[in-house]
Amino acid sequence: MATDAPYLAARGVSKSFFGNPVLRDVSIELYPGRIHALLGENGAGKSTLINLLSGAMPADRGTIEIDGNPVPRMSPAAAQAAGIAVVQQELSVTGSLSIAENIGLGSYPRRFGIIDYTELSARAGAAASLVGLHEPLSMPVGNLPLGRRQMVEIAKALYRKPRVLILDEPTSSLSASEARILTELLQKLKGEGVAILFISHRLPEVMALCQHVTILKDGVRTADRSIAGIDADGLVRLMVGRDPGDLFPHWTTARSRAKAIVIKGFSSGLIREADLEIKTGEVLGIGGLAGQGQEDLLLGLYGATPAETSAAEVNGNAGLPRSVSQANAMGIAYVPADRKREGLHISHPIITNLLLPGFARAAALRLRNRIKEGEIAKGLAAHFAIKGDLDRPAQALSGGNQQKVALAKWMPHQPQVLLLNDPTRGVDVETKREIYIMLRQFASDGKAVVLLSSDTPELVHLCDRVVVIREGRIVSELQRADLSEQAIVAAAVGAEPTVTAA
Amino acid sequence: ASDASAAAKCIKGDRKAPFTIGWANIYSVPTWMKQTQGTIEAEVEELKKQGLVDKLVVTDAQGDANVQIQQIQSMIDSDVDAIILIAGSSTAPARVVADACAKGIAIINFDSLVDSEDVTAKVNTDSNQWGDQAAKFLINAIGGKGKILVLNGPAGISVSDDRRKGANAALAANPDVKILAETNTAYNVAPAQEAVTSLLFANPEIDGILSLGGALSAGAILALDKQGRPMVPITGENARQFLELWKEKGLTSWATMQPNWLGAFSTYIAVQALQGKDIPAFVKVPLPIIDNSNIDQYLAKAGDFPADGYIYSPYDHALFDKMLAEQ
Amino acid sequence: MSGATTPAEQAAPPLYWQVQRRRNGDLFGLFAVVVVFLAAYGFLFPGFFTLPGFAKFTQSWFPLALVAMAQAILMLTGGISLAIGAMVSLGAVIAATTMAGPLGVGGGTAVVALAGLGIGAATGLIVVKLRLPAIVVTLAGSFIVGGAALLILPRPGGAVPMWLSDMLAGNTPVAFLILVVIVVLWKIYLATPLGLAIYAAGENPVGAYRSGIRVDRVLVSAYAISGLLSACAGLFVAAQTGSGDPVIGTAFTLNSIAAAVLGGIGFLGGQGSMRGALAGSLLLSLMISVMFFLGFTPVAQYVAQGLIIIGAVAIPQFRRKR
Amino acid sequence: MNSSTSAASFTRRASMVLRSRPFLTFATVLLVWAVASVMRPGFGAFGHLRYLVELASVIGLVAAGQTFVVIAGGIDLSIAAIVTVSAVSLPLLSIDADPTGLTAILATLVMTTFIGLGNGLGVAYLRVHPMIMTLAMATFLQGLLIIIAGGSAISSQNPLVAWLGNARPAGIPAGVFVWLGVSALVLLIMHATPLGTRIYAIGANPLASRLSGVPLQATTTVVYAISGFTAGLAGVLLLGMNGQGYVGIGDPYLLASIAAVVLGGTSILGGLGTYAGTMPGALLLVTITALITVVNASAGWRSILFGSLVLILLLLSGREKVRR
Ligand SMILES: Nc1ncnc2c1ncn2[C@@H]1O[C@H](COP(=O)(O)OP(=O)(O)OP(=O)(O)O)[C@@H](O)[C@H]1O
Ligand SMILES: Nc1ncnc2c1ncn2[C@@H]1O[C@H](COP(=O)(O)OP(=O)(O)OP(=O)(O)O)[C@@H](O)[C@H]1O
Ligand SMILES: [Mg+2]
Ligand SMILES: [Mg+2]
Repeated sequence: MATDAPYLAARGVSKSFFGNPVLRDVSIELYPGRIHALLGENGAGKSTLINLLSGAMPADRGTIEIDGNPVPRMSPAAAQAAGIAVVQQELSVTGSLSIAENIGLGSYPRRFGIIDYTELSARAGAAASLVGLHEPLSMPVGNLPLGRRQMVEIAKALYRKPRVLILDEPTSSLSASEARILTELLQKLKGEGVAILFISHRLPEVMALCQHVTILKDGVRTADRSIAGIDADGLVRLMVGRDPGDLFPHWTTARSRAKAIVIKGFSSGLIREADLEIKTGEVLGIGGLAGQGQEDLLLGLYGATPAETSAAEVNGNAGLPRSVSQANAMGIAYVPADRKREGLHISHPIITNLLLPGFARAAALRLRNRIKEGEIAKGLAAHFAIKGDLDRPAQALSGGNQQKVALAKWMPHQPQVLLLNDPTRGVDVETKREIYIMLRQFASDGKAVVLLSSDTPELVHLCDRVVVIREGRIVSELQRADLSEQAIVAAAVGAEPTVTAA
Repeated sequence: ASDASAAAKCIKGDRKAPFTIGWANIYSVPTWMKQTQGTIEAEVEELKKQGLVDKLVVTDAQGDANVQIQQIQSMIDSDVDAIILIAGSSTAPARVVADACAKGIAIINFDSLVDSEDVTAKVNTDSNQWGDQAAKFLINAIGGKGKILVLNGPAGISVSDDRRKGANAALAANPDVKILAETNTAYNVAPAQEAVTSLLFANPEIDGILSLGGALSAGAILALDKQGRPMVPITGENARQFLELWKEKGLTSWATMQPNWLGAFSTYIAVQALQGKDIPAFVKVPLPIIDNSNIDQYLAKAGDFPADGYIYSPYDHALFDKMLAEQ
Repeated sequence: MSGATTPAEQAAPPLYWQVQRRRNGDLFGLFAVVVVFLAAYGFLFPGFFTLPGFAKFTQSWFPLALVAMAQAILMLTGGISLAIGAMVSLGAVIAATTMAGPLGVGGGTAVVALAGLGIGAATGLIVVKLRLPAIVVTLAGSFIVGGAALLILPRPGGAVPMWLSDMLAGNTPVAFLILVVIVVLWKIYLATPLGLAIYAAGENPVGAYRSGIRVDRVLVSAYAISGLLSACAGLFVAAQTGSGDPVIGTAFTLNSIAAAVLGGIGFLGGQGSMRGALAGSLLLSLMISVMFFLGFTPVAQYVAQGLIIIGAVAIPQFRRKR
Repeated sequence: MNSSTSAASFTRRASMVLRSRPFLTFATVLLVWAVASVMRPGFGAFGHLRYLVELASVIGLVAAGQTFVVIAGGIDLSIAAIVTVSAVSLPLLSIDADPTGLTAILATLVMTTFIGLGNGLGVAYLRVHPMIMTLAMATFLQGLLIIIAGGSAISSQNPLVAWLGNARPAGIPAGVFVWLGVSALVLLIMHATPLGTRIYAIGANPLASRLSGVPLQATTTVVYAISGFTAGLAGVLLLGMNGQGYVGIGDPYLLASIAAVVLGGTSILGGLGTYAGTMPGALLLVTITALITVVNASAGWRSILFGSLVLILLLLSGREKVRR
């Protein structure tokens, strides 16, 4: 701990993509035994900085130093050799390989040039149990839900017994209990003298875990200081450059007696025999541990996976939609959690993404009207504060802005029911705030909003009502007055309401 | 039906009429093949009436010589009495054919021949002679000197190579005949037309076209016609389209043929051999010649043949017997 | 041979075999179809169960099995090759022109192997370093390689020593044993870091690169191995037929793709397994013999072939949906 | 209104066009034409270039459907068989009552469209991989050809087909007009209709498209039907140009169509590309083929030269991609 040189440092690095500067003269130093937070809005350049630190990309200017010595040509292999491990924001796991093979990827134990599966089993098993990954090591990672894959990614970093551990939004797809395991683990590693760099948009986590913070704004370092003596509001101020308001909006219920959706004896995927009524003007929260069937409920309602029900009514029509197009016609829209895979066409321009639901339902051979399309898209972009040229591919947008596109594209069709699957995953605070305001606005416009969220505070602060799902069944329904994080977690893990410590 | 105690090669064991004949086709879809199969089927019908054949087993290797090997193996496994074969490659089926021969099965190989002595008989026209006669006609037709194009069949195939080699002697003997360019294409109209068109533009003066088979000649005529170039002497094969264009454009031409009835003839030979007759190892079929003197006879029958097919000369058992006797 | 298997076995204990077992899971449908066809073949042609019968059948299957593997490796990396057929032809003509000469069988085999590895690696380098689409690079490659085969042997000919033909394509299942050895070697390769990385590099190249894998090296190696396998298929075809033919391989290009896709190898990289590709090639090969013994006419063969291929893919799909 | 900004946007657009893949491919074609004309004077003759464009129109038509299919994330390996079926069966579908021959053409196109539709249904509803489905379809069609080929004892002289294959209104081959017409339609559908957008969408991300309400199965089916249609049209044109259809007439067009699509910059993985690139791609292919034909060399060397030229020209027109 007493070394004066940081384990890993960037000195005055700059990077631009196609002439757009993303990082300008940024420095950062990672010391052993310290958890260092890297904060910034979506698109501030955090992931890019990490890519430079880990050799995944070369810097345009500036140097990377290991133990105080500049490294002329940094590469992932060189970083690995120096004990630097990265948990990427974009998962780097391979679906067709087993958990163990993923964990060991890039540094397998060998005997006679051949992977030593016995050794791999032992070492990968140890790394997996550190993060609470108890699935069989031979299971293909493709069979795991997103949150568990993230744990594989973390185990992969730990497997290398790193001196420097860099984590890019590791918690964004983790459930509360998984996140807790991770926090405890990081504390332990810190105690062992590992240098840790931690990126998250969840400020309470950062406040609890980190000792030092570096803040980026538009690619420029705006702060590099100890976290002691600063509160969450202070951090937000440094990130966005002005005073933050409250994260959650104040609202009064707009719930009416009219029912948007009624289902009885609904089964789809993991969901068994669910009964549910969704009223217009309400935000209905859906909670539970990850992977209990919450997503199947939304997809079943949306006609995207086959569902059975004994009785159903949607916006006055009997029966459930049997296909996505039918669901759209009935006024249901769905915003998926996994933006890149399910929500957007990232290689296509932002404008076509925004207009796709319109194209999906328009007469196939009617001529397009580019001028009108441009106006609609510009209107949406303005309303949702999506900045920049709409002809760029959606890839070029930061995560939060991508999420806004995924939401905005439904607006021209005035959906009566919005099914939202974790809409704030990986989104920065400012954008979160905007999205929260929109959600409540939708409800007060008389729409029904179904909000599936892994972020329990969202459920507590935004919802008129929350249903909790466990093992495919609705186990609890909490009204606004009864909502609290403890109550939701207790219902999720199946504890008696009084026994809140689960 | 007599005991097949080995007058002809390969045949062994207790092979009694009625026989099962296997027809190992390389590819049954092209029209030439379909016409050939027609002659085989007609022959089999006739032999069935005589109580000599009871079954024709047909395989189609879909153009793949490796599949043909597998199918011949299956014919051996099911112990047919004779195999009639157009080889997909002049080398590939050699071993499996030898295996069949060792098992006592009569092998009659026609059209595309296999480099193996372990067959009962090979039945074919002479490809070298084909090239030679075509070249001589053309050299003669252009008066012993001039610039010509040579249109070959696909590269890497024995038949097209043999025909081309056959033309060498005559061409060497006439140094005033200059070859402007050569092509290798499938024996089809479209690729020949494309190639000849490009060659016409690259070579303003052309006196004749030595086309060595299939429908290449038709493609060449279409190219000349479409680009408004004068017709020149062309050699060719008995493709109906070529013969019709020849007449229509008033050409001086020459064509020979690979008669489709080689199939019927081979079937006939197979049964003869199985019955104990002595069969020569190579049955050479003379090349029928079509020229301006007899083209009308062929065109008179055109309606009996597919539009994209080949107008072959008439045949019957008497002709077969005569050819066998002449060997 | 037991010497070759030892390292894989050492890598074996539980985890290795568990991983292998799970990879079988997806292929149940195809395996079932293949078993039905094998049973049908055995029933229609009892001679299949004799040693020569088995030997002959596996000899027909062998080259297709090799090219299916060659194609599958590339498709696992997210690539594809349209030059497989030309490589087979080249392997065949090299074998037929060298083996009977002073180089002998050993030298000829070495030349074939080197040509396969070298051309494969060169193709890989062009695809990887110049970032050109594999499908056009290999299409161009098929003309270049096919042209080279024609230069070496302008018409069918050449010779392969008799004893080699008798050994590989005689009445003993040597070809099958060689296939077993090749599969074992492939399993060993897959148990090396370079081999297993094919999956990572094919499915998620960026992720693989960031995990410290030298993706370029993995891809070029895969292309080299693919070239080697295709050229060896050519060597076998030459031995099987006793001589060389410069266009013998043409049909293998599409057949290798059909076998691989039938075996569940995806187009996008990283999906599927070699046992699937082998099962796919086996099905294609079995189909030909089974249809013969069922006495199908050519028209029926074409129709049945189409239906079997579609069915083998569609039926397992429906089973999974239930 | 504001002339300086509109001029700026014009230069921006112009530079975009100049650096676009279709333009680069087109420039490559012109370059090859220029070089070849200098080296072989006859090559650059108007008549020859006109013939090359006429030949390209057949590849261009086949590749139009292939472009749609590839953009939609699939591939059509049945194209060669469809072209053949079209050229071979048209004479069989002729009706004596119609002296123009139009009904036979329409009947043929309806038939090939239905064949394509069959591909689409298999891919969309049976979820058979496109390669497998279309390969199996090609196999079916071979069976069909055995039945119908050679069945036309009477060669039907269809005047409209003959006109399409041989006439040169205004000095330009009729086939080229057909190609231009189809190209305009294809570009319109691709870039100016919701259907086109849906096709790009399902190719780039089928799952996201489905969740956005794009009728995945219907769109997939339509795409293969279009491919059947354009292949059928190419067959009609080929029949006219050669005076006679025959089995195997379509064979060269399978790889040619794929090569034209990829040379034109369309991603073989789907979702990106345009027919505007495929068009010069088709021209490039026939140009290289013609170039190789006039070179005096053995078959082996010509084949090697052809492959090398494709590779080199791919480098030229594909440079944009490398820079990324
Ligand atoms: N490969 C790339 N090509 C082009 N632009 C890129 C690329 N990678 C990142 N960018 C751009 O660089 C900027 C910074 O991106 P980066 O991923 O570093 O942001 P971030 O701070 O990690 O954001 P988030 O919180 O959303 O993860 C963004 O505007 C992004 O669009
Ligand atoms: N990517 C997929 N993964 C799994 N199942 C799917 C997928 N796509 C479609 N399905 C299944 O296919 C069936 C039909 O889907 P759906 O009717 O929603 O398609 P669509 O795009 O609306 O088709 P159409 O063209 O008929 O309108 C559903 O039962 C659904 O479960
Ligand atoms: Mg990031
Ligand atoms: Mg993010």
